[in-house]
Amino acid sequence: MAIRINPKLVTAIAKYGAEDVQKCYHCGNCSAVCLHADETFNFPRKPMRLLQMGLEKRIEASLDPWLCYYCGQCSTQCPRGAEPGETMMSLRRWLTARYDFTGISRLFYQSWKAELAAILIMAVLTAAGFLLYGFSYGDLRVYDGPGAFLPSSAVHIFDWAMAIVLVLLLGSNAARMWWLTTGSNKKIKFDFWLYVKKLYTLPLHFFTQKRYADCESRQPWKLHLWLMLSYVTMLVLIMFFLEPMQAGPDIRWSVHALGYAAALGLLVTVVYAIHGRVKKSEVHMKHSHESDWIFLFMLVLVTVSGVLQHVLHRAGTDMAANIAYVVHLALVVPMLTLEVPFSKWSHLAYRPLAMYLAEIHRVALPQPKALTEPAELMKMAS
Amino acid sequence: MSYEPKIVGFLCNWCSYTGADLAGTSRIQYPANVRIIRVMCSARIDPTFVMDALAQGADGVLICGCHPGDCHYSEGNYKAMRRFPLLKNLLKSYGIEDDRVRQAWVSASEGQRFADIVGDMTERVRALGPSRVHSTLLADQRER
Amino acid sequence: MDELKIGVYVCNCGTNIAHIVNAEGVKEAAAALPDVVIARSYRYMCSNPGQEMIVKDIQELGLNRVVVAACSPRMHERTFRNACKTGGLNPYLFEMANIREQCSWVHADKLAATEKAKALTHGAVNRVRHHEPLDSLTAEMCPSTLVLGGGIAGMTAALELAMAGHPVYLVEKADHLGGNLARVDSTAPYLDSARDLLTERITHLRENPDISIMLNSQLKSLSGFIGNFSATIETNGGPNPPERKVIPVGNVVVATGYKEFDASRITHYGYGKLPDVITSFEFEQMMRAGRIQTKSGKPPQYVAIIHCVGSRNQEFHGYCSRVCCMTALKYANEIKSALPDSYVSDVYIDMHAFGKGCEDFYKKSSEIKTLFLMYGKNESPVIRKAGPNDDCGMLIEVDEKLSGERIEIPADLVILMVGMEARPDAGEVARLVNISADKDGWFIESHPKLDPVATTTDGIYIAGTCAAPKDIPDSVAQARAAAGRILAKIAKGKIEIDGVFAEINEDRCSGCRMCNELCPYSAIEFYADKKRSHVIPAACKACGACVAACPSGAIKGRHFTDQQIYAQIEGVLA
Amino acid sequence: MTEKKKLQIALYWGAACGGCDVAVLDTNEFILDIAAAADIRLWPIAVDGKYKDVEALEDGELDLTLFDGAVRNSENEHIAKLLRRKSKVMVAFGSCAHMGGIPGLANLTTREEILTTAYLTNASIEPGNRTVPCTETQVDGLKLTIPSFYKRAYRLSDIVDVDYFVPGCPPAPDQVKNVVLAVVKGALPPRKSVIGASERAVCDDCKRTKQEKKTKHFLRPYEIIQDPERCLMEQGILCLGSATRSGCGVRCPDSNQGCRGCYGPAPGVADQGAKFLSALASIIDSKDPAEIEGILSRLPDFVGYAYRFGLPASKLQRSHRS
Repeated sequence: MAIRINPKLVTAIAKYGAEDVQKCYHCGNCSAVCLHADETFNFPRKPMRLLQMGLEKRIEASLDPWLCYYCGQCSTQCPRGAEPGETMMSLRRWLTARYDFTGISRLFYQSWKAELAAILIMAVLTAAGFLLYGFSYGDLRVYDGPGAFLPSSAVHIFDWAMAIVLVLLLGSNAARMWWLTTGSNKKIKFDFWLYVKKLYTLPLHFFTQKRYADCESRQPWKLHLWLMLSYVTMLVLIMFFLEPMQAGPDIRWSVHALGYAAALGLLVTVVYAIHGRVKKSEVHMKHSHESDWIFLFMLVLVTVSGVLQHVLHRAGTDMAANIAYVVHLALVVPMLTLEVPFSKWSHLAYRPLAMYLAEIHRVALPQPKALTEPAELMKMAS
Repeated sequence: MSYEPKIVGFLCNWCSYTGADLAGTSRIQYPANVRIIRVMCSARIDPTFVMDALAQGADGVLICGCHPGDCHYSEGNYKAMRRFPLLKNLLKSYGIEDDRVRQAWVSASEGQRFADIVGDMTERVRALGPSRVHSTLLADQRER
Repeated sequence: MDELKIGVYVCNCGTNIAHIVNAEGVKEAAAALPDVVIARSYRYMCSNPGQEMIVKDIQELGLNRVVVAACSPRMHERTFRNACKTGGLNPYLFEMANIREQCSWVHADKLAATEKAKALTHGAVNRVRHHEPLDSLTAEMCPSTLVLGGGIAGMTAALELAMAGHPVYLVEKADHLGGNLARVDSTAPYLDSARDLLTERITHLRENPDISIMLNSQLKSLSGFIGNFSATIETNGGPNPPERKVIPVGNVVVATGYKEFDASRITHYGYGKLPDVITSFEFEQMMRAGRIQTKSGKPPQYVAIIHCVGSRNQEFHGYCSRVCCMTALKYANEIKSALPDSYVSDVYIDMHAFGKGCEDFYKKSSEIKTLFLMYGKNESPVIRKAGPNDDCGMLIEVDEKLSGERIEIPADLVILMVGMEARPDAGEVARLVNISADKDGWFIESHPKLDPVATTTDGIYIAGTCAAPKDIPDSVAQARAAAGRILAKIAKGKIEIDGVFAEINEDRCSGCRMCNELCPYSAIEFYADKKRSHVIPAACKACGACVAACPSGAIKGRHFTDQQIYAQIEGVLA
Repeated sequence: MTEKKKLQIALYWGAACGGCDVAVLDTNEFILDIAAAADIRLWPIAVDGKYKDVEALEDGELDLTLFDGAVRNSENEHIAKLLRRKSKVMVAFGSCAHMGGIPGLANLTTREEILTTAYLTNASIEPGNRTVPCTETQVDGLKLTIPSFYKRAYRLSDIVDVDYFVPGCPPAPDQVKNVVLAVVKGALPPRKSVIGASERAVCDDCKRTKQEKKTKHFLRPYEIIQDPERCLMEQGILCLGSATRSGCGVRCPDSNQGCRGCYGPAPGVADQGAKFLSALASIIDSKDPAEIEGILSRLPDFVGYAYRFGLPASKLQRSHRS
């Protein structure tokens, strides 16, 4: 049964970043240089073809874009300047929008204004919420202990509430991803034990991103890993050690040491990333989608405000610290609520999940045979 | 020493002779039994040549020209094509075995084909054994 | 004639011959043959010392026949003939035995190869005994030229010749000049206007006094031979009855062009049934009219261009028509600039983008987001009307090679890139001017690489797409080349005719006229008064068809006489 | 008047039908002049003369021998050699002596087949008669011999050195005159030449008009009402005229029959049949192998047609069946 192609998709995808797709004439150099491409997951060439022809269903069902870490080798090697690397990136954005049932993600990727507006509203609401809470139960001049403006216990409960919402949102999108790529695939029959057996790959790729390490240059991997670990560390501290973190003014090295390291990691890597994107110093930084900028700047602001409220508190200027804290929360809440499920950050879930599902595909799908023998190729040709 | 057939080949200059040269330049091996005589066009090949070759002791005769439609002289090979069945008919009446005389089209680019044809023909003629024409005619002289 | 003195020279060709064939043995065998006064073997006979050896022997030993056993005569016959000439011997008193290409290079068995080499040499010696000294003839060269076809090639050739000051008759079948180019809007890859090209050519043509343009005209017959043709041209000027004109010409340029493939022959394209399936030439008309639209007058949202219509397909024509790929890209560009919101799908087999600027043009075309879709040879797409719910007029179903998917391509307008094919009257033209056409009807050049403009008939040249599909630059180049060849001949004044041709012994000819019809070059004329046939040496190409066919042995094929061949047969079998 | 020595001549028939001898008689009154001017020393068909008389002659005593018929048995050969020895001028007289003639067609079969047909299987053999001639037989203790029958027929020139050839089946009567007169006058052409025939083919003397030739079908004479003005070949009727030496006076074509080629090949032609084949096939108007086969299939027994008078003179001379 023939499937209808959609020449319009290529134009549509431009909004997600890929503008040179149609330049590709399928020499296959990109897939040849990519260390991650193989017969089963033949990218970037194959997804590029699907994109050119606008076979959306096929793309939805494909894990390929997530298996790419965007080292940029393909783009450097491309004789046509078709930017396969950036196309993979754009496909990830497009897929993110596809997985997200709310449609918010699509909105954000297609209009940065919308995204920015959403962030502002969220920020205002958050700020308003916490100020109201603070003034009704506490004293702006008290940072912690009895009568604190924003007692960490309360914030802690709020954090957990928010976390649960986010996990639900992201989880449901991830579930959609599973359904589109694997669940709905007739060729892959559900095998519980297989899922269990391969489960270890999920944390493995999440924490090590070892495949990224395979890429031609290891530098991007190191930075990415550092950023990710710093972020996770900070997340863990906030989710489990918020009280000790906030207590003060004296420094508790047991938790703060980690906090400082994480903050430093975040700052350095993000600033490096921004600088790189401004200077376009590396292949994978040549093209920047609006969503990339928003993400990075939010991250910077959040980190800085976080550090600030901490320093002010240690310095004993509680009122200033409280104000900084409110600002910090007004930044961090929109960032988390909007970025994690609907934008760039979602890949922290999608990518490891893709790796995990890929393992399942490899086992469950009939493996296409590698055509290495010229003789075989001839046979195919004739 | 086993019998080695002698085959006379009449080749047109433009396709077949060039094809045979190509077999040479591409070092394609074939039996040394064929002795090639060059004519400008297969149309020049007088049936008398074939009979003469047989009378002179050839065990086989091969006639090669350009493929129909590709003649350097536009239609010469068709003349050869028209003569051949009648010649075969005549040779049959003379009791000459079918495999001894053959006509084939070989283009300038078909070195391999030429080699194959010679190889195949040599085997067929070898299988037939030596031609009796020359010896019978000699024997006839002895009878008188 | 005085006694024969034959010299035999066996070449070792370095080791090419000697490593398989025992050259010394061949030499000795030859030396033992009657009339052989000297036999030598040498490292390289074609080298200067080798040739000098022959010259010296001719002069000192008074050789009157020379045999060289070496490579193929197609390789070095001329070399050694010249050597004989230098030695003062008529070059035709020479014969070659091919003991390299047809011996040492194709046999591994040294003994057998040597025996064969001896036999071939023996044959050559036998043959050369019967060789006769031959002299080449000369004939006058008429400076005017007949150009058949008023397309870009014909016009160019005519101009080139006329600008050198020689009379030209430009014969065009249609009532206007320009040929197929006149039906084209612009040209790939630079999108220059075809009109400009034509006006430039035509104005020059009309201005030039040496060119007589004959429209509505056709060649009816051509007799004679190079330098001395006489052509009958029939002009059919509308109401008044056709008038015939006989003109003397020295050379002929055939530039009769091509005809486009009839797309309706491929039924599953629905050409002629689906209103919005059009040929490339119909699209050119649209471009010239300046409006790209469907039959219903709407600008198309989806346009599909299908390549290789009738080309590269065993069912129709196996060859590539060479210009369609770039023309298709031209359309993609024109459509995108005229209708920026349209989507162009380019459905091709392979993209042939050779030639100046073409690869860049291909890249440019992909930059404007043309969607390239690849289909396989001999499994061409199927076009059908779309359903009511589709946002397009037609759907093209095809196996897409690059994705391996069976797909449907939306289309409101489908352009079929119809290939080139030989004109239906090509066979007739070939017959009239005595040249040959290949299985596809394209005229055959004298040598595909080394002599692509001449034909096997002296004085007849081919230019443009009548020889094979070509783009404009190539057609123009070939036309100028043909003109150049002719100018060289005209400049020479006289033409030399090789000494090898058939001649009829009038004392033997009984006027049966068996041979008359056989000559592909109509070189045999019949003298009704004498009741004798006669061969025009200049027109004869020495194929020997008539020689073999003459039932009373009255025709002699010079340098390929019966005696020579009988002797050679005897030799190779000895 | 002084006693001038009369011309000494002999006529002999080898494997022949006698038509040539009749041709001599057909010279009408001239035969009387011959009789007057010459002593006929041997002429088995007409004059009583014995071989021993010939053997008794001096070598070269005969001025002229007209030998007709092919050489098919030891007697033919014996007499041929004998007459050669005895005569100054040896003439191969008529197609059989010249080229083997009709008896030559037997070369397509074997001696055994011929004897079987003639003496055993032939319808006219009386039932039960199994007599087959053999070179030697014992009858009542006596040894009888007859000439041995050769494997094939030969031309006279295969057996002895022939001075002149007079072609034709039979030779036209005036050719006989020419020969005799030539010998009488001593005005003989160079040895080995063909006397009483032209250098050109029959078409040269043929009155019919000739056009360029192309044919798609061959017809038997009874299949069409033919145009007496037009070349027979162009009408699809086989005619060997173009491949045959003229001199007969175009007897067959003038009587609306295709020339049968009895005068043999034109000078310089090595093999009459092959050459005719070459010409004939060349003018076939077709490029399609199948169609060509079809057209040619209308020529039954081509060998018999092309070599009716000259099989032993052809390149291959006889059947080579094993």
